[in-house]
Amino acid sequence: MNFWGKIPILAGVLASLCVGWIGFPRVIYSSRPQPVAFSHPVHAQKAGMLCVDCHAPRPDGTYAGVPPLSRCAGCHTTNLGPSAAEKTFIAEYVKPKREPQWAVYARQPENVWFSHTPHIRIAKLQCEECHGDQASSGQPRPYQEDRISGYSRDIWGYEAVGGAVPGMKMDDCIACHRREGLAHSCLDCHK
Amino acid sequence: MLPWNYGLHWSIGTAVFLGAFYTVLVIVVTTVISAAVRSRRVLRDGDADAVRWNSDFYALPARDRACRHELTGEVAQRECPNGFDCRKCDTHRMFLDRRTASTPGGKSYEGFGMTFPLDRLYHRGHTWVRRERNGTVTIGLDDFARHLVGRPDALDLPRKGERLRLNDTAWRMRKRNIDLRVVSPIAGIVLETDGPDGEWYLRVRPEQPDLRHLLEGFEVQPWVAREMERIQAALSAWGQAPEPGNNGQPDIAAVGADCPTACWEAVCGAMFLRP
Amino acid sequence: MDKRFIPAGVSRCSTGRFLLWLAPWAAMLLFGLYCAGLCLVKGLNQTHMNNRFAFGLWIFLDLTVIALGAGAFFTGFLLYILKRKELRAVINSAVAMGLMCYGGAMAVLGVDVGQPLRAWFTFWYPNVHSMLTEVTFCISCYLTVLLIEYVPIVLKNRKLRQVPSFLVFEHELHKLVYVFAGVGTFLSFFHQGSLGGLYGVLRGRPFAFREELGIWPSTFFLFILSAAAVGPSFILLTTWLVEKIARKRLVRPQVLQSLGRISGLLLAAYVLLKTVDTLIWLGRTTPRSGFLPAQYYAWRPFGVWILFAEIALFLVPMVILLLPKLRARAGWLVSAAAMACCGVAVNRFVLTIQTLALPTLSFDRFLQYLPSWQETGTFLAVLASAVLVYSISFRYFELFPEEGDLRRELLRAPVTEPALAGK
Amino acid sequence: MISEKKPGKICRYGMAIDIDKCTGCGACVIACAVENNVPPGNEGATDLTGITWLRVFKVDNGEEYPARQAVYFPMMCQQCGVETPCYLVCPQQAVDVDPATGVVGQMPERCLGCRYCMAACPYHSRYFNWWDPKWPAGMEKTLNPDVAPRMRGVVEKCNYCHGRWHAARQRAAEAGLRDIIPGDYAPACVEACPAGAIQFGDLNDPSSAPAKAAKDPESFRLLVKLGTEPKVYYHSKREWARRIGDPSQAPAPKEPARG
Amino acid sequence: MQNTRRNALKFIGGAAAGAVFTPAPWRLITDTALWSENWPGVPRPPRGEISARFTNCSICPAGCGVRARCVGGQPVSLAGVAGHPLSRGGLCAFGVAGHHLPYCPGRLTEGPVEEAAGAIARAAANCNPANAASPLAVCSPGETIAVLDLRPGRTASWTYRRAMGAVKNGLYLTAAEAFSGAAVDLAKARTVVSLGAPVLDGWGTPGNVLAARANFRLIQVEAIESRTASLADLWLRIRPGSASTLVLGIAAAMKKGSVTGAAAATGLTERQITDLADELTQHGPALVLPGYDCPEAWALNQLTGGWGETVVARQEAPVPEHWKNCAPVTRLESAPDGSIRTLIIDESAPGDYIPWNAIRRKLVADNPVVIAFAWSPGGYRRHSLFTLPTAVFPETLEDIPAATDSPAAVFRLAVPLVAAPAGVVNPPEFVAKAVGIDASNALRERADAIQKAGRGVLIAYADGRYTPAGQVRPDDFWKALNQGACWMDSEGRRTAPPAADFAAGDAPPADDARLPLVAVLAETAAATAPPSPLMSKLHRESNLRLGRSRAALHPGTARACGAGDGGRAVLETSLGKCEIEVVVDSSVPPGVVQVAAAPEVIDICGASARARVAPL
Repeated sequence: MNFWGKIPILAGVLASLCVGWIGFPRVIYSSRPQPVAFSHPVHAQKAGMLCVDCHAPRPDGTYAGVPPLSRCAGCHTTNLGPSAAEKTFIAEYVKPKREPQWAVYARQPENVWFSHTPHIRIAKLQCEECHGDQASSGQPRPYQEDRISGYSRDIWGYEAVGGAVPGMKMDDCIACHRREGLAHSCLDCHK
Repeated sequence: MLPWNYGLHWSIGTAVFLGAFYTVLVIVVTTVISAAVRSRRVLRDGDADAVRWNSDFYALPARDRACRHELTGEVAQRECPNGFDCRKCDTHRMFLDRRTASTPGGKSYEGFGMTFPLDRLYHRGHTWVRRERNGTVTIGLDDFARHLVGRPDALDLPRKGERLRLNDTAWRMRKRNIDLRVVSPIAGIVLETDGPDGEWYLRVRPEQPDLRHLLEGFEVQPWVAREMERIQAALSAWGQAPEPGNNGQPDIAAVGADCPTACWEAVCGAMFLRP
Repeated sequence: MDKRFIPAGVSRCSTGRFLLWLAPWAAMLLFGLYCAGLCLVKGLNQTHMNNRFAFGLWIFLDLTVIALGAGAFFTGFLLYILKRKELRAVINSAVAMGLMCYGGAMAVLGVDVGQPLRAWFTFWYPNVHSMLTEVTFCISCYLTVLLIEYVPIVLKNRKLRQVPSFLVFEHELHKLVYVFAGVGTFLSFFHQGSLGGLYGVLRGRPFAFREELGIWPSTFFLFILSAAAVGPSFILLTTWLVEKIARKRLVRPQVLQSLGRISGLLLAAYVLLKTVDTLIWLGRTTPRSGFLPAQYYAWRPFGVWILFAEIALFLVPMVILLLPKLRARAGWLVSAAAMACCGVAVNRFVLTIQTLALPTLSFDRFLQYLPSWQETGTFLAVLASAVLVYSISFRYFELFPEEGDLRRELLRAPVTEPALAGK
Repeated sequence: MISEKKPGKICRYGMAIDIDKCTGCGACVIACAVENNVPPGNEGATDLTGITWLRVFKVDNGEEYPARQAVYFPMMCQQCGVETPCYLVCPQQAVDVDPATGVVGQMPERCLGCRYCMAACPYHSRYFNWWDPKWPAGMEKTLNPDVAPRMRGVVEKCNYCHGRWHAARQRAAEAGLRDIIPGDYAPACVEACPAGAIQFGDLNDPSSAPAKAAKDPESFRLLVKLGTEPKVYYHSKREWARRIGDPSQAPAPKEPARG
Repeated sequence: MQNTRRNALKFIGGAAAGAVFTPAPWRLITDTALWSENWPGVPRPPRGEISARFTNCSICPAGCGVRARCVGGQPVSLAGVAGHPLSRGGLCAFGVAGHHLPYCPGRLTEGPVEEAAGAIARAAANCNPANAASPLAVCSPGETIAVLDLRPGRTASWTYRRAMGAVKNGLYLTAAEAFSGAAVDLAKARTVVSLGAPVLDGWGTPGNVLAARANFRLIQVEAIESRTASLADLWLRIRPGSASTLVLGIAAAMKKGSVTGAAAATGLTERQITDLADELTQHGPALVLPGYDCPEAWALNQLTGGWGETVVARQEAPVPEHWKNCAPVTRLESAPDGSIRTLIIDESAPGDYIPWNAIRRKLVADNPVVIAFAWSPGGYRRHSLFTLPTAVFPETLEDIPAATDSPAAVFRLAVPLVAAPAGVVNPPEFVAKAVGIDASNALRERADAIQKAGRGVLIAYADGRYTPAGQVRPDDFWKALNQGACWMDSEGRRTAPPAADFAAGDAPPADDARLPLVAVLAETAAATAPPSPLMSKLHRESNLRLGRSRAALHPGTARACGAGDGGRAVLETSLGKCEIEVVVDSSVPPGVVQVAAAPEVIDICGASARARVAPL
């Protein structure tokens, strides 16, 4: 077969490479913005707050979840800044007392039993080690969800979100648990 | 299945099991690939038709593969192992040595209302080859074929300069909307083409002068006789029988003329060595 | 109209008649596909299987069909490895049969599992200690091999072979077919065996549990042997059937007889070993696990008769097939083959259905199970598709290479005696 | 087992069930279903297609009145310790035995639904989801967040209320411990039994109820001769009841017992 | 043309080959597998703060202490309260799934509230001489308006009595056993003879019974092999419906009289009866427990000497003085037939279900007004003009009277763990309002009265602390009760309840050729209210209990009736028929059809009746 005969084949290969590597990853995830343009740095630097001020664990060490509106309303009774985001936040959430529907990047599948307690109390892990450096994330990135499986993109791990998080895929958990010699059976972490 | 898969821990069992699995996989894949590669090579070398003739030849019923020396009665029963290419056949050479100088049975052989001039050599596919003075040869259809087919409605002759291969398609004839392939008796380059009206169909420069694989002289008569048997067998398969012609012998032309198409096609196939 | 596709030198019925023959099977296939669809969409509650009868009709028939399909690998083995040339006459048909059997079995398994979407987990996270893993791997590999072996048969079709590349590829592939025969034999030995192991390892089911020879329970080897023994019988039987249905002579009687003889010899070996195994099981294995053999047969309808039926269905055909005089008679030969096939079916039935029906806990009860129409329908689909594909293959491909020669011979000297009349 | 070094205590959780105390009230069965998000039986579900991780069998001595007596056998997964049948046969590692607890775990998300494990289980204590799990409107609110509901077409079974084990581990971690506090973890059936017939503990701990039961001549295990080392010990003072548990001495059952 | 097709094929081939080297196909395979983890139909359990809350189970009169595990306030599982003085950490199957009741299919949430209120008010007004001149006067003299209380002794019962007291011709009816004041003390008993009472199967307070079980010898006198019978130390199988006769027989035996008649009627030997009598007198303290069909068996305890010992008079928890002038407690039987014009039935807190014909007899013949308060459609709804939806455990705020086996008075609340749906009514308040009294605060008033009386102790479930009621401030007392606690009266000196008489019970049903079988009620515990849907685990997904609308037959009997296991059939008695599913069970005595108690069944069978089973 001469060179010209090969052209269609090469074209085919090229086409599917483009589709598979460029098109597909865009299509497979649905993306939606966070309800509020929340800025960690502003709170950390301007307001000089600490992580635990909002993300305080419960007495038993379990994670209390994203802080409720009441926590925000503590300060944000009126516009604290000139930004439009601030205005809309006050207008749409604080005034009508409407809880923002935050999308949690790290939300694990239903069959995962995860408790922050042992990871904080015993393993003494820092938030960043799993959640990545959120404190410097100026604008919250849009929440991406796999259209078919319905799972957050973040739990697909490091490679999936280009290094935004260290990785929350099962392999990532397992890697650490193996290092610590804590991986005994599936039901260690599954429920 | 892959070493880095979660939950895979190595043990003798795992090693043996997966080892066997992958071995099987490799064997199967390589075999298929090698088959593909080899067939590509064959296609590139243009030996496809050799392959075809080969499988065709062996697909022929045993009786159709009878050796020419069986026809002449020199040997009781022998099937040709070489696809009718006697040039590479030692048995043939042996018989030739045994023969006293080939006695041409006259100028031509007349039988069953057909004429087979003996100045030319015959191929089992009912073509003849005649040496011309200028070292070229001419190829034509023998009487048997001409009677059976009659005058073709259309012809598909090779272009000048095209290369003929032995036992490959020499040309195609269309009759009764059926495509008939004529087996090429020799290999060579096409110089000229003519048609049914002319004396010959093709003028060819042969690749090698050796034409020993073709029937000649006194071999023609028993061959034609055998062909008559074959055609009768073929006909009777279709519940037909060749009606006798004027001289009381079966009339091929009649067969060509008035037996039903399907039957006729089958018969042609058999006679042109196209199973 | 489809004459161009029909192999040269053979005669086939008119297209109309052929379609008429296909119609009912096609209808059956459609119905079966509907049933399978129900099971896939609505779930397995459509079947009459339950927590105790975890396996039902499907697994039983899969085991049987695969045992019979062993004809494919074993004929290939005899022809290409042991060079039993006469079997060339049936090899193509055998391959086709094997393809039907294995393809069907796999298809049904796809419906039988609760989560077909996860089927690939078995390959990705295999538990190599599980017999089912072995089965899955081997069968899927062997199915591929069968498909490859089937390709030349298709490419040899009169019309297709006019495409040079097809012709040549077929030619080259056929040269290497002995490799596939070898691989197929290897794979088949293993999955036939592991299908037996499937039940032999069930420590929790003393009725099926067998002690291990090496790493496999005895049923592993018995299944290989029984499959090898019955496979030729099945080919014999089907060939005869096709001859009767198509009203043609397809092979020389000697071929069928030699198939019968091989079958007979292997049956003899099987009966011997099976007897030994059964005695060991009754005398040692079962009592050790705290069960009295008597209580297995205390339940209607599974009395001791089923044990004897199984034995008889192997013993009788064995005798017939080993006696040249009887073997030479078509009637005897065929009925013996049929019996052997039934024998293997009963054997598989006992191991699947009876095993599950028997209680293990002393206060538990004996269970009966009848397949639902959805289950039955799904299996009919397999049957129908097999018939369809085989019929089409028979019409357009050379399943019986000697058919043409036989026909010419007949034409030359019309033989009047029935196709299988011996010499 | 995945990791070689295993810090922390190695337990072999087991049960001791006094069938003389059991009145067959079924509280354990219901508590089990509530704890583990087992849906109510789909219409059409029978005792053969329903899901009861824990099931109570009524067994009578086969006599006629007045000699007639009955006992109740609570049957859950017996957590076979060696040659665990289901674990060995699962083709894709959806079953595993936790070396740290001895609990036989089933992973519904890994399960293919081939049901080979059910054929392998001598106690019939594995259940297949023949239907999609369905709860009456509003009742999903009452599901236990510590246990993931299963989907149709997979096998499930008792795992000694693994959700509770997780919770206990978390409570331990709260106190900075790796091992759970003894007595802090017990399955729902143990907690629910109003007669206190079911006791739970670590067979490695000689003071635990099951460990004691293992030495008690009046205790027995079901089908122990199969050699799978089940971890559930039954206890009865009644000889006939004990014989029931060991088929090698029991005659073939006279009539189907209600279960 | 030929050529373009070739190229197309080449392109496709190339694309296929290339695709293998992209993540797409692999990711799709993975994702479809993941999708099967949470495809439509698999619910997601809601997450939230996990907390423990305490209450008392009001499904049956036992009122066991309950610890509820709540997620975001919603109870997800119930368990007993360890160390509870009565229930001792026990909780029955029905209680364990109590938090499912609000979600039972068919639960009632709306009803003709105004109409019902109007009807009551009108009836009350009309029966009141003050406005006899009212044009609406439909209430001819002697006709009454009545409340039928299925679980007497509650604060609600007091409210009804007050309401009926405020109305002339107002009646407060109960179906309670003859001696509502009486309680038994199992701890004292050495021998317990139960005449068909489901002692080990939900009778009294299960936890308490099982705790005492080891200390007494249980003799079960019953026609069928109930759970209790099969587990009892001795089971005496009598003829169905002959319990009352046996009672008289035993009494006779104790007085050394003849037991021949009793033996003949019950099918026991004279020896068995005399032995039973001896057991009662010699292995005391003994306790005789009446079954569903022979309340008069109480009286036997007077002969055994258990009277005042194992059977004691329980004084009721204090009530506010001003409640005392109210309608007296009238037993349904003693109400004159055909006298009730307007009947209000409160089945929101299920107790004993009374066969409808027993009630109907008391109603006026011409279109009486029956108003039922119910949360489920199963009960008297079929017979009533208006049915008003009510809350159900654990939505209700109500008190639970002391159980039969609690010698001391108790006061505990079933506090709401989840909000009741809009549109449900609170029966006592509703009735009170209709007749013009305010009872919205009754529970609090009662609590205060109890606290003021200063007797007894308050047991808090959260910490298990006992505090003398006198030392608690009224508000704290109320608060504690609402957080899950139990007030328990201090045991005063034991007093015997008023003497009981041997009312000759109804004779065993006479033979009847048309009705060859005898229907006997089984599973009488918590029979009236539909249980949690999860109960299918006990009666459909296993055969532990006899499911609703199922009837068990002996194989022989079934064959005789031509009924097969699992087949549908019609159960017919002299009072009517209902459809049932047949269960063939060798443990059922021949000639008996063992029916799971349910309103429609009780309506036609009562305690036991002649019956026939005909397959559909």
